Amino acid sequence: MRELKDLARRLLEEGAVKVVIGYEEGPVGVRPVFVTRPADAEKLVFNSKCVQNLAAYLSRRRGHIARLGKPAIVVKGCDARAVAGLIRESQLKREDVVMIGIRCGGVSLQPSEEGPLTPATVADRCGGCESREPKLADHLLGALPPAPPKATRMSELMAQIEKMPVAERFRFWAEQFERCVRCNACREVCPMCFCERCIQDKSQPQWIETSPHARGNLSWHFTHAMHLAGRCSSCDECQRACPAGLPLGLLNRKMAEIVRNRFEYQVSDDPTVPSPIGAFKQQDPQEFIK
Amino acid sequence: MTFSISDSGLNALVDEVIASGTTVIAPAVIKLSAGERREYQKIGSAEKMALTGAIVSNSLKPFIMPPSVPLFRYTRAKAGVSLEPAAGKAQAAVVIGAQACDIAALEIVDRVMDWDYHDEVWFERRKATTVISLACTQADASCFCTAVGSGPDHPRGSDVQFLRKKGGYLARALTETGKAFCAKYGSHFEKVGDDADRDPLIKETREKVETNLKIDLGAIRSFLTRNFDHELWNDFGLRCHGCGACAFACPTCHCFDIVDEPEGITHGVRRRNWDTCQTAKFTVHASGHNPRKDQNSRIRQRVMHKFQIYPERFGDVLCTGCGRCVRVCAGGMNLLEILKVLGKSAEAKS
Amino acid sequence: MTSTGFEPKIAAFVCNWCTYTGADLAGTSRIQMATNVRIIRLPCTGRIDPLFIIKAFERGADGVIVSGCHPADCHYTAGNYHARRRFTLFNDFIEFLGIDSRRITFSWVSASEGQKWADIVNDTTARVRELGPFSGYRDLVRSGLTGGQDAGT
Amino acid sequence: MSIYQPHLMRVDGIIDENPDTRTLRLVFKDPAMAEQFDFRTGQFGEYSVFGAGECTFCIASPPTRKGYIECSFKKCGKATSGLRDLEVGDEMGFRGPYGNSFPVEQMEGGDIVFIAGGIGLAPVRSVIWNVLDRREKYQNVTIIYGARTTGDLVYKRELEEWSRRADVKLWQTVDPGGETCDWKGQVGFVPAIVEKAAPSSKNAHAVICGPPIMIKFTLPVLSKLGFSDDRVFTTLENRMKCGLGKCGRCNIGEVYVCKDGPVFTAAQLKNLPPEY
Repeated sequence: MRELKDLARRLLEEGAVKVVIGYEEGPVGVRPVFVTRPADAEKLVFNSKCVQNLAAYLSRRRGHIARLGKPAIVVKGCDARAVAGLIRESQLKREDVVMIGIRCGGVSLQPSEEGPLTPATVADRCGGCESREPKLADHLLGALPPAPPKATRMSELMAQIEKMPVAERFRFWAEQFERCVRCNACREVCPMCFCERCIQDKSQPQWIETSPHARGNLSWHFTHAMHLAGRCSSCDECQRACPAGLPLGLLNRKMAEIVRNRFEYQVSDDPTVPSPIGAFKQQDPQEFIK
Repeated sequence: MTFSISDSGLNALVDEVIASGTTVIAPAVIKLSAGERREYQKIGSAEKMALTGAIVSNSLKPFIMPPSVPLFRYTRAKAGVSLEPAAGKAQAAVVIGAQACDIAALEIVDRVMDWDYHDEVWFERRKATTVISLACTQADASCFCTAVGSGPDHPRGSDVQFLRKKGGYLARALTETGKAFCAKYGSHFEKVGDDADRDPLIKETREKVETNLKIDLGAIRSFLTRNFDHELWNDFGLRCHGCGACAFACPTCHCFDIVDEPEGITHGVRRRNWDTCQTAKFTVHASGHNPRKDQNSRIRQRVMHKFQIYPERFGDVLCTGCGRCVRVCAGGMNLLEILKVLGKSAEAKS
Repeated sequence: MTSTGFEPKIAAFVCNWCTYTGADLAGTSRIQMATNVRIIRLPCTGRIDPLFIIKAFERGADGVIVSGCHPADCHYTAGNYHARRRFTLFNDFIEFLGIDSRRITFSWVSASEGQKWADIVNDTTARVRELGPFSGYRDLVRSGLTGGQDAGT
Repeated sequence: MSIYQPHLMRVDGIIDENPDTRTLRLVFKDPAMAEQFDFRTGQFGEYSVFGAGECTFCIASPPTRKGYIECSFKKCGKATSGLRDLEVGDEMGFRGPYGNSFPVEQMEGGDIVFIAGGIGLAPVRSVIWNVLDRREKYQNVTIIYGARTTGDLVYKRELEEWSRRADVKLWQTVDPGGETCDWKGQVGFVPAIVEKAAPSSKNAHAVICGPPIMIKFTLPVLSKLGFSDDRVFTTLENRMKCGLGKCGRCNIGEVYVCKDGPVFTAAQLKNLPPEY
């Protein structure tokens, strides 16, 4: 993508930014790259394998990246929502990051997935995506590719789970959470998980059991979903990063559905719209409160 | 002395072992929302086994050192504290069809677990497990077992080694336990087994893996000893998220945490959980001082411990080249790439 | 009393200004109610973190009551409004995770509604007694990985 | 018994050294264990408070005094808060002794200089009493101890006792501004006082323990006074969990601090990577 390389080189040469966070072809598929020298801008690529959400690298917890100086970041529509989330929650000032938006034709599930996108290889979030042309961007590159095919895995699994009686649903999740080894990759890759000290690491009192048994894992994943309510940009990185293959995207998808139905709020890439959990209305629903 | 066993013979053998009450752990296909995988599982019957297919995605570590294991239960009463050791003797188990990289890892970790203090929480399960390996025929671009002294058909750590042949497997009993196992279930084995008709795919797999990575471990080790402050460490850590999934997936990573978990005001359990040097929490002092402040220093520790510190102290590289750290990494870190850079820098230096 | 003689253990997270006083009023007016409830007093429903409820189930509660001031009565003006939004999410989400939301009662009980508090306690106790014990959560401690060697309780 | 299962101890005595530092005297609940328990000065242990966790401290009492062990700690985390809540008669756990020790035999026949800062006196105190209980085997004994303020001084009674002994030269100091009107000791940072005391380095060893900043500025003073790096011993304080070489936490460079340490010579410290 010639435009991207030239833009990155120009930004670095002019000193507008100190590092361009983008994608490169790695030894095994596409992976993030941090370009600091104009000559290395040649490494930058953009194609349907650029799955990762680079906004996670803007979190203040990563001192060794912040030290590189003002970043430019390559963003798809879903990534822009995450950067907007960071700005909305004052983790980042809009003028402190240059956003290179790219018109997106959908990405694959895995960064090493060659060939055109099919319903089996496309990521779950891409079908029917309305933000293929990121609005929150300083630069917008590339022609708008055709719309990606729609994957049905997650919606089928969601429907299947919702049909289960409550005891069977509990057993389903218990089986899933028993596989979790608590490596916390779901937390580390999540752009919205920027707490200096996670509630899991607070030991006085220890609210969430840190041992990787099903009970501690259920408490953790429950709390993670609650903390992402109305904030998750549904990039599904937590699900892709999970070495045990847990369907974590389902939890955030369900929470996003509840927030949409209850508070008519959709996470967008407009940082000025406040998150629903921080605000309230007089006539919020309360039929379940006696 | 090489036996041979047919496919049906192996199934009968596995069913007989299961019937005798021994736990059988073998690669089995598991369906997940993220697609199908081959994983080591406790299996209920022989037909659940899947001895061919993709590379096994987990390792044998969860069976010898579970992610969370209780050390003892405590009860605090007026009369004082009483401690009661956790669950009793480990169940006898047989691992069937394990990859060479997973089994070699068990023997490598044995060294640290037996260093001065005998860690019976590890050895209890280790001694109760008979290991039957199967020469590997499914390497991919991330495998580099041949570069770290192992290989698809490397017998290290296996009591009995199976090698695929037409219609069944060659079986070589390598240890006393292995010989006892073959004797006990002798009825399923045919006596003679000719090494010649071993599946050629095994040799092809070895050649394929050799093309992935060629390094001089000794040169890298001496380079690491002298280059703690080398600037190449500064750009390894940028894309790493510091989650530790690599250490959890790694068959040789054995670091752990000890945590007290109260289950009520007066009683609870002390647990040993998996841990990783890739997080800040691993080394932070109560005062807030952290000797390893950023991700670069943690990656340096992981590489140094595996390729310089452990070999220096125990004589074995703490890595069997299984490639799982590359496959599970969300940030695209690649240990083969790091080793190539270190190898080149070692040559440049010497 | 059901035949199994099961008596549910119910934890109640109540706000200090309204519901706690209402419960106190129920006591001083000698209103008879079920004795299965253990009250935990918090400054406001806004302070009641969904983690507390999960912790209650984790440690063996079979049911939970969460109660505080009616909207517009909150001593801290907006505590119960924030809580209402949080519990709306909580109630729907735990249903998705497989925890029966009938085990949890959310209510507004003001300082003068001693009788309402007694009714809440009795209804919840009856409902949870009928639902039976909820040990599923507490006994969820199994080995760290499906098929892994049993790590014991 | 599993190597991770602690011996049960009873809290026999509590001494509050200063508002945030406390010393616990622990006695083995099992008399047979009390009898055969032995350790060398400088070794550490894992102190368990059941429900809170374990924490790592040196054994502050000398091995020459049988039947009990002591540890001094500051309350700053979950486990130390648990320790702090213990009362006399409560029970807790102890695993150890672990690690290597100060080579007191090798130091015999020469002078010894003890330098400590703040709570760093705890590990050094074990060595001091070990030496003083066999005082005849050593020449001159100098103790240089400093703390931020007079209120931060620990083991006040023992400092009193040492100051009265003829065969011990004691220098007490507080950081500038930390002194009170009736303070009779020195005023100044420990490195400056060491320069002032100028102990002779002929056939002498030094034992030093305290905050990293103090060690960093005192080592050059010692080498200027003629102490060679392999005659200066310190104990390294870093994060530990198992204490017996398995959990990988205390691994710095080729050293496992819990096995090859915690006592190191200044020479060994110099070629350790700066990760402690």
